[in-house]
Amino acid sequence: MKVRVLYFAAARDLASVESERVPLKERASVGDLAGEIVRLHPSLKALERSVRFSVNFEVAERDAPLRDGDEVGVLPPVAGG
Amino acid sequence: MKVRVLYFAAARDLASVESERVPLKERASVGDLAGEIVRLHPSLKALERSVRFSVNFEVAERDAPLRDGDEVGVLPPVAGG
Amino acid sequence: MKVKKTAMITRRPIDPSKVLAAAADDAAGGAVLFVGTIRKKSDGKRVRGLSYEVYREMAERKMGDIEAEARRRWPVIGIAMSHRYGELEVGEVSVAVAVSCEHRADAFEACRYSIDAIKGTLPMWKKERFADGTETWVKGAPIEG
Amino acid sequence: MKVKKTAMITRRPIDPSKVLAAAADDAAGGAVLFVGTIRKKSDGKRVRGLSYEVYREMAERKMGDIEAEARRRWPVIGIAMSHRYGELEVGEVSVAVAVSCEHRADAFEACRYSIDAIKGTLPMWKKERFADGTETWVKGAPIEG
Repeated sequence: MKVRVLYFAAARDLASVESERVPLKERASVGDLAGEIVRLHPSLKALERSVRFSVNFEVAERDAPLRDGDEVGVLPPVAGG
Repeated sequence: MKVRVLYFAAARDLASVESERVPLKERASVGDLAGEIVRLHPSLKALERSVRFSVNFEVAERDAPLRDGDEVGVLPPVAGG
Repeated sequence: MKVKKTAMITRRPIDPSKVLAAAADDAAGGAVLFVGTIRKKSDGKRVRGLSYEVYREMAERKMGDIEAEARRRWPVIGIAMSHRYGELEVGEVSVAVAVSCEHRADAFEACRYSIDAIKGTLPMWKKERFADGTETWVKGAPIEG
Repeated sequence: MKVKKTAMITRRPIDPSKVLAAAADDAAGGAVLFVGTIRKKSDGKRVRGLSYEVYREMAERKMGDIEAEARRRWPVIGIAMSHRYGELEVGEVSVAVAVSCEHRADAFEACRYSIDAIKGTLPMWKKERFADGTETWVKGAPIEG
């Protein structure tokens, strides 16, 4: 299966990509994707502990399952307002 | 001595006067004035317990002393905003 | 520097955005504005409008006291308030208070304090005029000293 | 009835008085507006401006969630919020939230809740551009789930 990954702010700067499709094994979790994107873009390691993920526009924990076609946001600490 | 008394809102309606000079004996207090205005305008008795007084633009208790020329406001319960 | 009149008792319509602008400052990260308007109903009766009466000189001094106390309690950068008197219709603004601070928690608290103090300590009275032609002084609370 | 768009992520300048108007209602006695502006200093360094980035589709949904939660917790009559993104200069408005309620205590609390939720749960990031030419992503907190 594949998920669509969007990188924001510092994560985008480090990955040098805005969005990409990432292939994953069946029944992969958010945590599995987290490992995979650091493998694809080693510089993301700097954000590994502070980043959170959204799955289809909702914040998801690392053990949340992913499905083919999901949209995953890679979200550094936020500072709106 | 004399003080200037200003009546507001329901107090003005009941006294049928906006302002007047009220003669008082020397060393009269706010409480003495309260008695005097009810004597002058008996209908003010209806507000006797809810009204408060200002002396020279500051809220004053009944035992506060008055001096010649003071400006006294007769203030029904307030409801601004 | 532009001089802004920051505390006003006025017979003219209040523009809340001007009150906000009077409190705004480049050094502030957040501003909180409270706007009070004439509601169309009171105790279930349809309101046509309100007449506000004020002891003007005392009210202006009280506004000065409120500003001073807000600045004493919170790190206020800008503060502005306007209260209208005279005849107001439903939907019109009767009072507006704006406070700006570096941090928003302070701005919320100082604005809340200020409008509470305006309601409790300003010598103002209002008479409701109902659609059925009757009118009555709004029952308030004894003015706070 | 005029249809008002009450939750917006926008690249255009925000007019706080329009946000306030979008939340206003004849049935409400009080409205509270929060306005966030770009400060001229951050940690003592002179700021020239900010670049805001947003995950727009998620942010719009989060705004909907915030409105729903505010309405669930307080008797909100009207609520409106706008957050800007793109390039902003010092003194410009980055965010505005307005809430109207019958009673002012509710309006203060619901507005405070909403701006806190905007800051904590909207996927937005800002990069400060300093007068000395440097720029840096503002250190934030992990987005709340």
